[in-house]
Amino acid sequence: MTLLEFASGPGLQWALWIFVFGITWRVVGAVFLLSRKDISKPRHTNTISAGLGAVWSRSSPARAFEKKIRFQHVTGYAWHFALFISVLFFAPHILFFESVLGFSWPHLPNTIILITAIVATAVLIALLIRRATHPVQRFISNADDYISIFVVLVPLVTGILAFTHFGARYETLLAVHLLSVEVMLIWFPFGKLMHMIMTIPARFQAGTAFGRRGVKA
Amino acid sequence: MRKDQNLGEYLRMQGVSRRGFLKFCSATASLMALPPSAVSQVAEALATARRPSVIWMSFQECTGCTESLTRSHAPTLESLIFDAISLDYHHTLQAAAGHGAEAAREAAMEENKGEYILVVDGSIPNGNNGYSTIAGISNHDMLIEAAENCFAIVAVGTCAAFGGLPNADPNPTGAVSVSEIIKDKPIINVSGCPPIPVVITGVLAHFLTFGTIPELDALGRPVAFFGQNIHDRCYRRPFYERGQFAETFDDEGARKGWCLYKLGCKGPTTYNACATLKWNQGTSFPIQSGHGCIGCSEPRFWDKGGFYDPISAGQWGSRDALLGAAAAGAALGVGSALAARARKKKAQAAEEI
Amino acid sequence: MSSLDTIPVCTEVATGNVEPLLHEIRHALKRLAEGKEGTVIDLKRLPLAPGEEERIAATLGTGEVRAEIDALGPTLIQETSYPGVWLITHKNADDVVVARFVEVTYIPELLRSQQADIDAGINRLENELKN
Amino acid sequence: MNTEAMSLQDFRGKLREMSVDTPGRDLTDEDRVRRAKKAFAQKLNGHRAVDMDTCLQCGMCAEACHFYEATQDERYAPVYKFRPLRRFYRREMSPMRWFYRAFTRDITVADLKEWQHLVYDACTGCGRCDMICPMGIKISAAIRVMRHGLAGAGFVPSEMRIIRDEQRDKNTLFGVGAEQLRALVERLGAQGINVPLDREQADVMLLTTAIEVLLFPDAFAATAKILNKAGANWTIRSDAFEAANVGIITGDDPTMILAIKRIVEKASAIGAKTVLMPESGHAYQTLRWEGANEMGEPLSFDVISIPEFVAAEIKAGRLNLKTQTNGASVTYHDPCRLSRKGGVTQQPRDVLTAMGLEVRETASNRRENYCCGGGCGEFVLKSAADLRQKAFEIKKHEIDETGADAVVTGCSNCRVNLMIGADNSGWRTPVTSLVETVAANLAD
Repeated sequence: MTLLEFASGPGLQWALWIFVFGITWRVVGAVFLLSRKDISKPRHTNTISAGLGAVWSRSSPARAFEKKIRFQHVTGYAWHFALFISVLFFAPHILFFESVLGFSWPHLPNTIILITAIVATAVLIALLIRRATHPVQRFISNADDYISIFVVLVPLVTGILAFTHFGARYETLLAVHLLSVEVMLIWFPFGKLMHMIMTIPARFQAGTAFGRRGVKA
Repeated sequence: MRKDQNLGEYLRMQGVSRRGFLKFCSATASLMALPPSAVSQVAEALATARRPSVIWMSFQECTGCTESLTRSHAPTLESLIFDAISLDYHHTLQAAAGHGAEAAREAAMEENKGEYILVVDGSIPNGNNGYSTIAGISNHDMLIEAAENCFAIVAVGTCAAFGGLPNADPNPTGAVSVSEIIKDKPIINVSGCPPIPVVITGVLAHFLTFGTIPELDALGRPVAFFGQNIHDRCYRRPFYERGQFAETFDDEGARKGWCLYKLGCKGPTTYNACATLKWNQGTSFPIQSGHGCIGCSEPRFWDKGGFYDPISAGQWGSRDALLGAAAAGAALGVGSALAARARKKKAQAAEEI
Repeated sequence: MSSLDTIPVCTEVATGNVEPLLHEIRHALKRLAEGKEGTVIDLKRLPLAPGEEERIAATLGTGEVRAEIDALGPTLIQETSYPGVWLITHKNADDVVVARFVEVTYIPELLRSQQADIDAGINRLENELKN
Repeated sequence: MNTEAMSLQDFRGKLREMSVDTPGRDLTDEDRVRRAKKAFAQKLNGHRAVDMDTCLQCGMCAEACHFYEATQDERYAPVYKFRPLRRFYRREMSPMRWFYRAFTRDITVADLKEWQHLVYDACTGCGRCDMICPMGIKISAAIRVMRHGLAGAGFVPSEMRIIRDEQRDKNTLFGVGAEQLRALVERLGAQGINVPLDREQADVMLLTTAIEVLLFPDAFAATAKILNKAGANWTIRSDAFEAANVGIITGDDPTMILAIKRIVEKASAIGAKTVLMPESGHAYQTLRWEGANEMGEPLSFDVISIPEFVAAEIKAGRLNLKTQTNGASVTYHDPCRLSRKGGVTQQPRDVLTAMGLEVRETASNRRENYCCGGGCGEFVLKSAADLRQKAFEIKKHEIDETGADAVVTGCSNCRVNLMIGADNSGWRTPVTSLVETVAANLAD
């Protein structure tokens, strides 16, 4: 069995099992730690729309805060957009998803993907540097913060190398790329990459809690 | 051609002029993937080259490799090189058969002890030797015997090089490659199913010219021919870069000659010279004719998933297994949450001021 | 049965190798003009799309000299419209192209009569005269 | 009006007296950690679990915190202030506790001691960080759980401990009990302001706070005048008038529940339809949003803050105000627990504009408003004095930027803190209360 066969076969399967297992474990575990129902008299009763509103409104900072967190605001958007374009609109990635989902969608030209991947990598490195140097971020950071950056950074770098056939044979680079994605998938449920799943429920619960008090979250 | 003649003398006897010889050398240098500046070196070496003795053995094979080499019905450059070697034994091509043929082989081996080149096509059954025998001798034993005094072995075709189709799961005959049996001789793997004929002759030309083993890659293949992957040298590469792919074999993209990546082309992971040397006298190669590369020069290409599955497709495992993982995660999540809630209840019940 | 030539080949494909090759020829020609050595480029070693070899030949055009050598099959030597740039096509006895070169030189080596052939010719002429 | 009030200086002296190094509860270190964990376990729920599991450690919350902004001390990043809770959650309550336990340090007494400063001195629970968090995490709620843990472990600062014990054991605050209220009511009666004390039946039950009785009797008088003017059927009970809840401030459940219970039971007994909260942010938050949950059943009455009441009465035409024509401008300081934690932001502004006042907003306002710097009982802590003053400077700067003639607020705690800050820095912008402003502009 070659490295590539392992990476695209059993390696991928185990990573996916751990990924799915871990996510359900953590989400179900958190949700089942139910809270008592709030029986105070609500000011507004349409908490669902307040919750959804928060999911949307927390995507950008309130006016009073915008200036202070502009760096994170801008890099946050640049990072996520560049990452999602690179992940979701690169033709070979779409083929990868198609092999499990059974459907596909249009892809973007490779040159655009290369640019977005480089942008994503550069922004992530900038965020890593900030985390290591900004007084607050450096102070509050723990291993998870660095591991989570690392396990996302490596697939990006190996992906760019595989795409440009730089440094080693394509199949080796592809295998390393897949393996690095698998490491990311395995880490995903245990670290803060889970925010990809948790962001919407967390914002939603904030929106409903604020909403029933008549406060826009 | 007499055995003590060198190639230069032989060609002159055939009425080939110096000019013709130079032409032959240019073409040979091109064949060996040498730069044009190496022509004079090639000419000098070839003029004085001794014709090597070659013993060709076919084991578990389909004769496709031999077909590839001899498909031409008129004399060509390759056949000229063939003429220049002394092909002392080739079961498929020789007229002789049975004990006479085996006697000729043994004689050639004895006469050229330590100098002959052993060419092997086909894999070797390594479990039950009875699967393939010649004149009552098993392939395994014949290979060991022939290899003992050879100068080097050329494993022609993916079967001899890597086990080939006979080695495909579940490998009923226990087929293995030459390199899994012979460990103490230089082995040059000329893989491909079949290999490009000019690559076979190119390797022989290298022996003829330099009398040495060419530079090999990690899989024992000559770097001159297997150093780059198909994808890197493919004329359709610009479509890949632009993200223009044929989605089916009969769509507009296919007609326009777009990249076949999505149709399972294995070009990016296949190392061979098809994209430059091409086939059928340089006419075309699979991708040019509209079909993706199947990766036939790579080990185990037959067991690496479907020919029409894109390289980037992963084996995700069954849906049930994923659902099982989710169910297990959910069960653990519920369990852990219930335990935590019990703890919370206990804390709330404990009255302590 | 139709011959290969009658099957239409899609020629809008481009590897992007044609232009660099033409630049390489330009540089080689300059070097030659400066009195330095000539250059030989093996067209078979470059990945070229169907039709690109023809495009190169068409771009180079045909010049004044055209020679055909009959040795181990025909070889066509064509000076291109750029003096000093020669297109050499080796074919085997089957008329199949076995190698194709662009040679940047004053006169391709292959056109010169070769010393060994001259020696053999002298021998033959002397034998002829003896009889 | 000119009701006898304690001077601010005297009040500050009283607070200073409470800063004593009395030994708290005599507990072993193990006991303290165990009790802290018990309190954490009681207070952790699904919401906090999702919060803990979602935090990205992006540190943006620091940018919303006045204490961080004023000091640039990274320990004051709000996310850091609930770090022990997060560690506890990860080790003992989270779904993946078996995994995290291997990597997460247990909490120690040293941690609890360190965090006493971070969650009592360096956090007013204002929740401004809750508004910046891109994940919508209620950071202030997590820090409140921290206070519960520290209270359980016996790490409440002495000043807060003293007033908590006073409220729990004597039902007085700063020595203000039924007697002191009765005396005030009598003084007001002498001035012609009728306060229907201790009626057995009333639609509206008014609450007040010890701070008002001591420092701002004018505000109490103003409230009474407004209620009378609006023709409300109201009372105030000498046995259940205290709106402030030191239990919720310190993180002490028994005291919190006891204080809520006193009010709820009395309001039910007199058949009140409405409990009217005085100008006190935390008191409103406690009864309005926690009351029913802590009592375990819906309240039999509505809880309404004074700005809501006034705005509603004006709208209903029961209250007519004089319209100022002198072009006076004010800025409204949103008490955090009324605005971003209570949803009462528009009503006070409506009331002010109804009086013809120009309301000039501070750069950060409404739900993004800066805290006065001393909320959640923080203003009683001597150890927080410097920090509080620095945070106040931010507020002061924003108010100065508006150029308004005066600051109006709807919370006596905010008012005290702004006044202390002004006192320290020689700031001259008048700080006044919404009810007093309304009472001064009642139309005949």
